[in-house]
Amino acid sequence: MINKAINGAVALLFLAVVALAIVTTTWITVDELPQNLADQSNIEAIGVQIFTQFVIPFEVLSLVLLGALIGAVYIAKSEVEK
Amino acid sequence: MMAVDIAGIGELIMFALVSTLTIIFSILVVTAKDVVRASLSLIVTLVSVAGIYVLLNAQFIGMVQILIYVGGIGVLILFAVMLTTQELKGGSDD
Amino acid sequence: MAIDSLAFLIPLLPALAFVITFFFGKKMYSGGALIPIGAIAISCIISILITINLLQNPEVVVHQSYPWFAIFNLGILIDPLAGVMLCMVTFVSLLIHIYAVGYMSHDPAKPRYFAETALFTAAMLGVVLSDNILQLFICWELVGLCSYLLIGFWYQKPSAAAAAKKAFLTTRVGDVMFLTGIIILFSSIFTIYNGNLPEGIYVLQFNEMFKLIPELSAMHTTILGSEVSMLTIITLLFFGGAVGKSGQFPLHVWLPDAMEGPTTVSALIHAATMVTAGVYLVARTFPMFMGAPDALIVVAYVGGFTALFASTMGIVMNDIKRVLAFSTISQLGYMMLGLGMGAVVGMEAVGVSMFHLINHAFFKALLFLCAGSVIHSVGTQDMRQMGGVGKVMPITFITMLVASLALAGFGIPGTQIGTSGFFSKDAIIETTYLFGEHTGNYIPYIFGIVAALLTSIYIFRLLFMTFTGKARTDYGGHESPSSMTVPLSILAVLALIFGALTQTKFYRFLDETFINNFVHVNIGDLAELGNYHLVHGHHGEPLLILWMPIIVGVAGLLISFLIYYLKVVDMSKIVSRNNFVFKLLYNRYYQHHIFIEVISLQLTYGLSLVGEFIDRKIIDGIIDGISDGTIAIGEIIRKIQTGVVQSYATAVIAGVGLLIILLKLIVEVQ
Amino acid sequence: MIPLTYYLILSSIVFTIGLYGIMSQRNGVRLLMSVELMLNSANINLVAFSSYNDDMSGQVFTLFSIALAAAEAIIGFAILLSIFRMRDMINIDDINILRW
Repeated sequence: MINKAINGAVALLFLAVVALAIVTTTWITVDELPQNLADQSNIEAIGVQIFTQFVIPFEVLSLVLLGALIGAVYIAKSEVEK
Repeated sequence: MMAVDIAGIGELIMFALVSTLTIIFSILVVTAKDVVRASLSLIVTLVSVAGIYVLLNAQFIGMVQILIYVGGIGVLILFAVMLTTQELKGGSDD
Repeated sequence: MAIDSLAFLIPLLPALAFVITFFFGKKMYSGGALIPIGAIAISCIISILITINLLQNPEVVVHQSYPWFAIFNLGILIDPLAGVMLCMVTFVSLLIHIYAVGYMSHDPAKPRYFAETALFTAAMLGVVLSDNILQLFICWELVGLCSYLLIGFWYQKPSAAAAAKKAFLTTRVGDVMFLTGIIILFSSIFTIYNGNLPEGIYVLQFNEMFKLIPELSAMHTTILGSEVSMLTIITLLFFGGAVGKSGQFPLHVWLPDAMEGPTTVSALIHAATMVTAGVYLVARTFPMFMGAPDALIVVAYVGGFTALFASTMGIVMNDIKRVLAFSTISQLGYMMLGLGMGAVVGMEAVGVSMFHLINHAFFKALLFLCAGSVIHSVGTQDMRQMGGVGKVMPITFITMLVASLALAGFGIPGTQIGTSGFFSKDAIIETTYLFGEHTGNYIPYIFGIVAALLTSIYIFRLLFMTFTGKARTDYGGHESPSSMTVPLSILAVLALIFGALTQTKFYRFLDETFINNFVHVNIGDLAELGNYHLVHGHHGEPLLILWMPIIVGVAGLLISFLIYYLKVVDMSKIVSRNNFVFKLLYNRYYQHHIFIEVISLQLTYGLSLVGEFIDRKIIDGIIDGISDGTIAIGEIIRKIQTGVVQSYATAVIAGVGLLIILLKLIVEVQ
Repeated sequence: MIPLTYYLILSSIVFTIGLYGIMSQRNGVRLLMSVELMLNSANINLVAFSSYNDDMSGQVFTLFSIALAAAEAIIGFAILLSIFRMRDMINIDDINILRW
């Protein structure tokens, strides 16, 4: 129980610090949320970005997913054959 | 002018609704006694986060959130809960 | 320029070797050791060729850059500084890999070992090759991860797992400081450009960073009422990273424990590569340090104190590898001390320090590999159980002797005769003397010279205790296989002659580092920024100063010789002289024999008791007290370590929160 | 228009809840769920900044982040499952084989 109280206190401290930082910072934003009528859900813009600017991270991500897949299978398979 | 205000207020109400949902259910995730209940609250949290994305005009991310998070990770975590809970273990795997 | 276009292969080949060895090593000869050996050999050849090109044409450096995302890039920069590091890292790593084939031959987890060392080498080469600070940081972290994996290689041993964790967490403290430094640097640059970062240049590249030194130095912030320039904060944070990685004073605690890994790992991590990354970082960003005089002084003091502090502990250790670990800390302290002298000698400090780094890599790797050879043969790391190993392992003994001479810095001043350590260590000590002469502050010099004496004592103590005398236990040692002795011999030759061969060329070569077609720094401007009076051409030292390092070196050798080699003789001589004096007095003053007996016994015995008391309690007491104090503090602090990761996480978050509040209270950014 | 600050505060609250979960939970699955909460709060931040600065890269990063979260959940689940097979429990207090 005392542990939970300490954890809660620490979490609240963290929240206080972060909230303070957020409130006291002046954020530079656009005046109006951008609305592209031709591309309401941003799919086109995102797709273009993924396959031009971020194509290498995208490919790397595919490798990461493959690695995760293989790793998961390896870790979770039963060790009967050993 | 008036119309804009009304739209703004509507947006604010939507935001309040969705963010309240998010916060309440995410608190449930860490406080619920039952793990199954916690994981179901997590799924609700994820859905409401998708709502926030839609509010932010990122509909595609919202869709992806529902597809991958709710559809994939949510089900995965439910599986994890089912497979690793002692009471439910009998005969489920092996 | 065909060879330049192959520069990207240098880190890539070891990385590929990692993948291949990790997945397919089990089925190959000797756990797939040949793959990393071949890969690193090719890297080594490419690096040497590029460095030779650079040597002929130092102002044209190899620089390749590719956009990564936004304003960050991935790039390769091989200037003289990086070039010599590259050659050293690949070469020492290659020899250690070859040695490991013999050393690890009985270990079932060989593929994992070779994969991890290959990855480690790749990461280290990445650190050296980076042309921007962010990429350097990423590779830096990768190095940290590999060191964690390698120190904990025998993770079945609880002590190894603990040591790995300790190393990881301790260096993490430094890494966080480094990262904070990068973030502050970036935000300062952002402020300098008023939020409009120019198109087409990558602001975290070294040349762009160095261009902004005057602006950074002009930015001020108030900490606890005193004004500090932004540049000082950034460089101190960078130095914090170097302190963690290079085992400097407050964060050196992980390094001795890290000896839990295989000895080859110790040689790789603690001699040639990882620990020198910190020194390399300071050397790499040296123009920034030049612009921040306070930071440079901190570097000098921390380095000098570490050199002294670690060598006092080296004297009392009984574990052969721990002696070497403290020796490494002490020598790294020397390198930092050398860098800190930039206030007087300018860019030459980089040359002096890097020269010691390279030489140290050779002889320290050699020391570790010799120790490994002894451990491999004797089966223990405790020097009290060794003794007389020199008879059964002649090659190891000779190479160890060479390495010890190099570490203690033996040579003849004023000539070209000397071991490699002699040229580099003397240069550092002379630079500190020059510093004292020009600033009136001789403390760094005293640090350097006392540490040199202690260095000589502990290394020869190790040598005498291990290799000479009678075998204290029945260990049945044998000489190591040739895959181990050949690298030893190569390193021994290098430790012996490398310094003499390259001494003058080396400084001139490294002086070109910050004056080339990529990085261009005006030393004079920086000196003005830091209010320095740079000194060029220093050959006016008194003869005594020139000879001082070698004098203390020989003194240390003699002390060790008397205490640890002639120990038995010395003791019996004292006893017999006591008897002799007693008998003489007894015969001559027969009638007063009771009186004389009392006098002689009381006086002589009393005096010797006092002598013993001074020796045992005061001298040993100081030395033991340091180690006991360290242990006692450790005992108190370890209570906090519950081993539950979650409580650590809680503590970290609470600490960060409190720290931010504290900073908010005392710092006002203007 | 809702100020950006609201979204940031929301995300920091969700993050803090996740943090509290990480610190206090002893069940492996719940730990994973808390991590998911924290990841989601980071994603909210990314999307919010992306929208309020009219820069699409934030949303692209969110996509990457979601994919990585999926990978992380799979691996975490696999580890938990194999530990459960070995020990018949997933209380992380008792999983201390890597501890000194």
